[in-house]
Amino acid sequence: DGHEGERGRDGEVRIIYWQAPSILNPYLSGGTKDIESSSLVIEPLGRYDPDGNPVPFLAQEIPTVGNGGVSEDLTSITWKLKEGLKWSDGTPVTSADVKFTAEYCMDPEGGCAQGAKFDGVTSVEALDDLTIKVTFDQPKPNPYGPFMGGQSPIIQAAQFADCMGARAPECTDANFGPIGTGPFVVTDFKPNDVITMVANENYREAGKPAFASVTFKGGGSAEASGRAVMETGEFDYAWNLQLAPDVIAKMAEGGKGVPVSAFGALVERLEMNLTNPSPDLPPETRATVAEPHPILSDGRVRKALSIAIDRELLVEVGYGDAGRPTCNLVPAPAIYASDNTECLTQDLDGARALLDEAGWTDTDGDGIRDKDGMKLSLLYQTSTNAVRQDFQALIKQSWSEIGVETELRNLDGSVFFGGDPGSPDTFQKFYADVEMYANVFDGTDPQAYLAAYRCGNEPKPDSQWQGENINRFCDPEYDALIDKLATTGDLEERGKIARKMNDMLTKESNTIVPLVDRGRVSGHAVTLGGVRLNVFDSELWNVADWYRKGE
Amino acid sequence: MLDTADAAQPAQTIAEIEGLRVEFQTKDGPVVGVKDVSFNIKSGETVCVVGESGSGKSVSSLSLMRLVEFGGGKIAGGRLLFDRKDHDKVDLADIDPEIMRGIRGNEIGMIFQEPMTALNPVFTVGRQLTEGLRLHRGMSKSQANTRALELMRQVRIPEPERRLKQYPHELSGGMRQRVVIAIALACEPRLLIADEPTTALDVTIQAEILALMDRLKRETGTAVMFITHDMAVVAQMADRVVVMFRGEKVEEGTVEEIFENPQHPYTKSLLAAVPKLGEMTGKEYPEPMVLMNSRNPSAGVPIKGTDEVLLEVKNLTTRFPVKGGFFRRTVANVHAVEDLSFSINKGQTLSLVGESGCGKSTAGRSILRLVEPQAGSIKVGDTDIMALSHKDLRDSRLDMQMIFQDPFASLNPQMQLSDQVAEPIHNFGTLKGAAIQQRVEMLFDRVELPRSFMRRFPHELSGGQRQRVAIARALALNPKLIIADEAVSALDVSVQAQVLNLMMELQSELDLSFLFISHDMAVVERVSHNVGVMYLGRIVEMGPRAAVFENPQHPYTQALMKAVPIADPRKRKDEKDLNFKPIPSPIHGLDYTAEPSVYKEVSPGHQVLLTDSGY
Amino acid sequence: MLTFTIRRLLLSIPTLLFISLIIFLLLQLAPGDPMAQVPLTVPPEVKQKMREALGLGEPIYVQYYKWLIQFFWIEPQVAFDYFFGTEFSEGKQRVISWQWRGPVMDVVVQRLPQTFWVVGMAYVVGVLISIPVGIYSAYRQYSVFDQSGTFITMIGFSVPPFFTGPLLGIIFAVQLGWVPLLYDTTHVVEDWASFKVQFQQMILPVMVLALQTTAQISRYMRASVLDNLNQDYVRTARSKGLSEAVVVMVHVVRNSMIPVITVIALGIPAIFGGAIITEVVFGVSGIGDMFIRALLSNDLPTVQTLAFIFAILIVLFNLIADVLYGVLDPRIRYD
Amino acid sequence: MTETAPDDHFEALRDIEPPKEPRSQWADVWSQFKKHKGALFGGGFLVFITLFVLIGPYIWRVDPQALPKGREMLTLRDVRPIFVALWDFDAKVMWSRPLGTDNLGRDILANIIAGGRASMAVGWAAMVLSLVIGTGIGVMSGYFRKLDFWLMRFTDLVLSLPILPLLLVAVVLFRQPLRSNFGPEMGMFILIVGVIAITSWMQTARIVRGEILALKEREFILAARSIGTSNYKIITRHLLPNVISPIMVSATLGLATAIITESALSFLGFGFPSDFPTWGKLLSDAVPRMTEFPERVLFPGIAISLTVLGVNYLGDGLRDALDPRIRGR
Ligand SMILES: Nc1ncnc2c1ncn2[C@@H]1O[C@H](COP(=O)(O)OP(=O)(O)OP(=O)(O)O)[C@@H](O)[C@H]1O
Ligand SMILES: Nc1ncnc2c1ncn2[C@@H]1O[C@H](COP(=O)(O)OP(=O)(O)OP(=O)(O)O)[C@@H](O)[C@H]1O
Ligand SMILES: [Mg+2]
Ligand SMILES: [Mg+2]
Repeated sequence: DGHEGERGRDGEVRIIYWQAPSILNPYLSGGTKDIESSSLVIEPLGRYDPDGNPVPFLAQEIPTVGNGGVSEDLTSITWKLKEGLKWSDGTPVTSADVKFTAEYCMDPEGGCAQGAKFDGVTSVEALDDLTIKVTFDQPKPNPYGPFMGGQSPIIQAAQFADCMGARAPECTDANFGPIGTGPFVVTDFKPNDVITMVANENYREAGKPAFASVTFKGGGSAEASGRAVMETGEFDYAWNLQLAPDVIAKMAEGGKGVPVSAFGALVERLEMNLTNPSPDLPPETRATVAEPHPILSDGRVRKALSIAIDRELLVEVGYGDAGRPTCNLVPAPAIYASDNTECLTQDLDGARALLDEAGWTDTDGDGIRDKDGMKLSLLYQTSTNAVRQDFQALIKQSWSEIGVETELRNLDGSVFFGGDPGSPDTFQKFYADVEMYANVFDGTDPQAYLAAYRCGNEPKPDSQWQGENINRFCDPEYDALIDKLATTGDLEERGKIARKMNDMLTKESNTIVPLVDRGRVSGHAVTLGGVRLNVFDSELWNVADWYRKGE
Repeated sequence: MLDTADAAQPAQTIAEIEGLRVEFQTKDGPVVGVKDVSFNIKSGETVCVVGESGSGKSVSSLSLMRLVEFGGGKIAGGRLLFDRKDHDKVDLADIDPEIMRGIRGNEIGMIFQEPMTALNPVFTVGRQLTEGLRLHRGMSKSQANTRALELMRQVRIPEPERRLKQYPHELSGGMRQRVVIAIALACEPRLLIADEPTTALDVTIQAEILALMDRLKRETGTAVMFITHDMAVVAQMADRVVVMFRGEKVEEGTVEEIFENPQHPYTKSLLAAVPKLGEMTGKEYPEPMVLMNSRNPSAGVPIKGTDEVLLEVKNLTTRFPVKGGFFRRTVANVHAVEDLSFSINKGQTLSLVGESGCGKSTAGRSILRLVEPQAGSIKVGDTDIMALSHKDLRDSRLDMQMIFQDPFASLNPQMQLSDQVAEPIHNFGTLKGAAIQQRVEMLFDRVELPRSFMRRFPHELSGGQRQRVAIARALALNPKLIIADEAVSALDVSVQAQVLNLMMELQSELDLSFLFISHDMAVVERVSHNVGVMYLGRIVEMGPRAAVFENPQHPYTQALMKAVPIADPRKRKDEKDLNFKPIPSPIHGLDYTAEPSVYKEVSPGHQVLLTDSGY
Repeated sequence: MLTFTIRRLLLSIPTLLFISLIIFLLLQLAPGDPMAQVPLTVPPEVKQKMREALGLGEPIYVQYYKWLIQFFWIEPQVAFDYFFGTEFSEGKQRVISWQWRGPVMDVVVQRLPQTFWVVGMAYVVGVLISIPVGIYSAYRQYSVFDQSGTFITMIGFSVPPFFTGPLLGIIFAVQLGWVPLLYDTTHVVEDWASFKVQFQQMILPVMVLALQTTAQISRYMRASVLDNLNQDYVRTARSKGLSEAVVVMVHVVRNSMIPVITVIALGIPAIFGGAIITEVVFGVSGIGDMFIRALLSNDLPTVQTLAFIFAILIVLFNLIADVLYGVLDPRIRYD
Repeated sequence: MTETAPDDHFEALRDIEPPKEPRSQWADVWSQFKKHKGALFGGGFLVFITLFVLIGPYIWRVDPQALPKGREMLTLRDVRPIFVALWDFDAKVMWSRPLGTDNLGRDILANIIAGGRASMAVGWAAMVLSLVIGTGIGVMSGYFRKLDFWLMRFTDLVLSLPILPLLLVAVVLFRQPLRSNFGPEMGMFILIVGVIAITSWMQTARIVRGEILALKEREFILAARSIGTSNYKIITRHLLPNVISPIMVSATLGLATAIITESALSFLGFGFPSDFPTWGKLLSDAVPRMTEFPERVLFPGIAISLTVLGVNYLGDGLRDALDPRIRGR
């Protein structure tokens, strides 16, 4: 079949994203759809492969302490570009472009969406035409923030020179059609609708890409895009089919396409509020560490709630092949994943026993446990989303069997995740007892992710309710581990520390109750070859290798 | 008129209706519109078909045109023989629709009652006029236009060239009716059917149209079937008369026979009910009519009234603003009522007559302040109506009541009659409890309605009965003054006579005063003590009824008197006598100052306007 | 007539200003945040910076004033520049979307053709079907044709497009495979074959929308013809001996069209609104689809601009309807 | 007609008394209405469906939100409607779940009933509210000349608002505050009813105003004024009863649009919270599984369509029955 051959031999490939890309500059938009669509055109120095391992793209190799690319003190990293790289307009790619990219995103007025990638960067220097050195303000065991992964690709200095800072949004032409090094070149961009591209004549690998053109359609629904690939064959690739497993399975019977799935570290979890969200409290102390939670402060209750849940059933109903039950906050990559399986089997009796032990008993016979005149009743909130509401219903059902009453609440995603300090309904404010959402860390290193649960990092009125320690978790021992991790360069050792931290949050304290390790399901036509679904980087990371299978 | 027809040619029968029966399919089963009617029409003669509303006049004529089918009717029996010009006699009742179309508009023309709606509003007059010509005569556009112009001249429309390009709404009612006549005459039909062609028009215009039709008939020798319910018009127009009653022909004869020697009781009572202009000559006071059945004992007893002044109106002026221009400001005023002064004595009737739009109704409403007058004073007894606050004004309604023209519109269709009659009593709380019911019963008796009607709804009553309910309602509060705005105009003559008699009886019994507004001179003559003739918002002549009717001084009054048709075939009008100017517009710019009305007293109480009235 | 038109045109300016204010204030109350789409991994400080870059911090009246200037002054200049090659708008701040950071109007202009094609075509088809149907059902009132016509239009009236849409999609696109499921906006018609494809992809959305239009307009037409058939002037026309065809098709229809034409004109903006659902169901990337997506991602400038464009369309077509009424009906005289 | 030869002269001129017993207009309306088959069906269906959703929960006592316990879910979910067994012998059907269950094992029949309750409640409430607003504004502006200009400008203005877009915007904006004040269901109900009513009263207002203006010129209103009836009584006794017919017709239209609008909002995902089913929501939730479980789309879809069809036919019949011109025929 068509593995090898000249560039553009396979004609057109049609990709559908039900969330339509609105811009091709990932520095101006954090949306996955935008980052992934732009990855056809612009590339970073290195990417992560489906297993989470770094692979060089524009760089000759991935710098490490071992090969000398990363300084011993972990405060600088030096990248070397491949030789002879050309932009799609034929001009050479130089270290100046890389340096420019950093300046572009680090401009304080630009509102760069990927600013986090450049956290702690003090300088980016072009040592020569091909060498770039990035220096950090402190040791960075994981220095692969800038220029690594789909979020921080290299843009052409010449094209974006006039687009610095506040002027960034004005460069519509550049934002809609960046000149890149990727396999394809934009010919037409219609925001929120369609992108058409043709193969990049100056792409560095001969014979790639196999396709001469791409039609990148945005819009419709996950369902329609699934049908369009697997049932009607109108498209070759459909992104992120967030559909119930039975629906996907049924679509696959159409025979025109197949679903593919892969797992990363995206974990759907329950967060237990360790502080009291009661509306009777004054706003200064409500849901702050000053007021411990009257029910959930007791670890036994949290554990009971955790083991009462039938995670297998949740997966079966909500995700099918696209999910697996997990008890870990960090389920991947392998070296960071703890072998924590205790919660996987539902144990209602155990849960009941735990609650009895904690003093929660049903004294008035209404089926709901109580203690000191207080009912074991919880407010459980999440964002509005079909699967989440199914989960809420199922979990409510399970908890009712152990005598816990649950009130469900779902909030509009834009409000729940919006972070508006004025709104009582953000996930940071946590004006509820339990909340559910999914989160993941960038790339493959969980350091920052785990560091979020530091004492004092919780959202509170002083910090305008910003902060990542949603549960208001506080354990000095845990904080010590955070510091240790930040200075440890050895991978083995890092894994050990991270697993310990993971266990402290989950297994030991049940502060975080992981439910499902959510994979991603996408679909591609049976005739499309070369697809390797990647959850650590853009799904389209290897589009240059895609080809049409002969029938 | 037979004598004017070509004497050499014996009158030939053009249309013969034999035993016509027409049925309508309605939701309550079949309804017979015409039971059994036979008569014929000869060339050059005018056959008038008379009868009250619903007697089947229109249905007969529509059957002749085979247009009843489109209204849901069916010719269930009889023959309609029609003598085609170049062919034999055909029976229109079962002719091929294709041939019928060739006859319609070509050999039989028809004029309809409502000039306001009979023309298609979106096409020019010219287009509607030429349509038939181009169809039946195969004329080219220019030929048809020439002929259309000719027709317009024939019906004496001023500025015919310009009219052809105008739309119907740009013409006055009289002109529109002429256009309809022109359309009917376009192809020189052998038979012209005119279904109440003048009922909706003012007397003056009616006179002109009648004269016009008479002239056209004489000029073209067309046979005319003229439908009307107005005996005066019959007297003016007919050669022969067919009287219809509830779907049947009850009598037929020449016009003289019918008027002078009616046979059928219905014809007799019909004729008795018609007020004839000049009937009251020599009598000082109005008196109820003698109807065929003298159940009314007061008939013929004069109503004198008193000398005590009840209502005094001085310099009443009412104007309506006309908004326009870019900012919707008042750019002009309709001078609906201009410097009007008159008075009414207790127990007497003052009538206001005049053509449509001259401001009669506005005057009546201004007195009750249902529209706000601009200036003037209105005194009822000692109360100055103009000075009253809104609340007191309401109380003043205890003394003044109104009866309206349209008996179908003046009752709330959703309320029971007894409630409607009792409503003023409730409003003012003059009576309480059972007394109200008694009063309502008494009022029903008074207006001669069966008490069983009290629970009915207006749509279950005939027009005359409704008008009696309206009168009962007006009487409920024992008012001193009743303003009757065209109170009998919408009624059939026979019913009209009954209602008029009722009003007069009530007047003599209760000493009521009436402001009687009407455009019908004959009726006015019957009921009034005093008469005011209005023209363009002003009273041009006012005085005791006898003085105004027997000795009209103002040129407008004189013209009006000439125009009124008289229900006597021996007093036919001549077209030559008629001379009317179109009424000028009552709309004047803001800078226009109306002159005060100045009157000359020709005899005691008889005043004639000296100011230029616009006539 | 001219005064009337100008008067109405001028009156529509305060109306539009007021509407724009309403829309603007309504949107300012929005509790949502355009940053909600940004992944949780992005730290708050970065989000804050992004927010400032979007101009979110300014006082309301400044934002409103800016938006007004941009919409009413700068955007027309851009259009002018585009057509005449001038450079009035050079360097001026346009209405910028929060999603794609580009001028909203550019995308609106890009999308209008899709909407016009599908929605416009549906409307034309609907009108072309409904008028004869309306006339004939009125003429043969209570006949089988009328009864069944009434029934079908009733169904068209009653069955919501979000039911027919997916249903027809599944039947014709997925099961039968006769037409594509998703509308391809990039498709260019250049020959017969590509025309066929275009036809296939348009037929479903067009028919679903047209069903609604047909239902409504044919009912209006029927009522209007019925009204006119009972008028006296029809009898006059018949008494002239005109054939039924002329009576109905010339005299009656001409009069009946007067109210219907205005209904048609007034319906145009409404179907842009109604097209939102159809566009979502069939994946037509028109302005309805654009609106929904902007709303879902809290892209206030786009929502605002589109809502306002809808308002302009409504006001404009109201005006057209009024003027048409005057043109068609000689009895109406505006002064 | 039983007319004897009119030899008595007076008899000849007498009015023929109506032979029938007094009948109010409503009796006539009803007899005309009865003849309209579609309207009878429509009205009947509306009554039926209203009773169905009102009484249904007391007869079919399954909690629409109830999930099967634990692992039973796997056997109890995705049950097909019972009639599927007629042609598909292997289908998973259960007598206890006559219309089947959804993907979480919730009973579909119970959900259709509950969904119907919500949809109908929204429809009725929005219709009544919009009628009240519309009639109020229409009467005020038709009757009081001074208010007319401003009220009608206001109406025109609201008419110029892009309704569906604003509806969506409003739902997005006010969803959260109302839900936190009145609870998720009640808050949403108030919001949707309010928003539909606020955006749909204008036609009623215009029609009522037009009717009032015409009625005001009718002589019976003048007559009422001339007998000293107060404004309030004129409005309540003379005007309102006479505009009841256009109001009823717009009521039916309003009910139909309200039901459709609510369903459309739910379909677009702007409606009630997910655990609170309405027909529109059931429909949109079922669309992804349409090929496999067509009944889940068809049941709510047909329920919406039939209800709206019934209401529209009812309106048609009412229009005919209430129009005196047609009724006379
Ligand atoms: N379309 C119709 N459907 C049912 N009945 C009808 C119809 N047209 C006329 N009729 C009935 O036929 C009878 C005769 O009506 P026609 O119109 O001929 O009366 P008319 O003498 O012309 O009265 P008018 O003086 O009021 O014009 C009436 O009883 C009327 O109710
Ligand atoms: N409400 C109004 N607004 C403006 N103009 C009016 C109004 N009412 C009456 N007019 C005008 O005032 C003039 C007099 O009208 P009015 O109704 O008093 O005449 P009328 O003599 O009663 O006529 P008719 O015999 O037709 O009833 C007419 O030109 C009419 O158009
Ligand atoms: Mg007649
Ligand atoms: Mg009058």
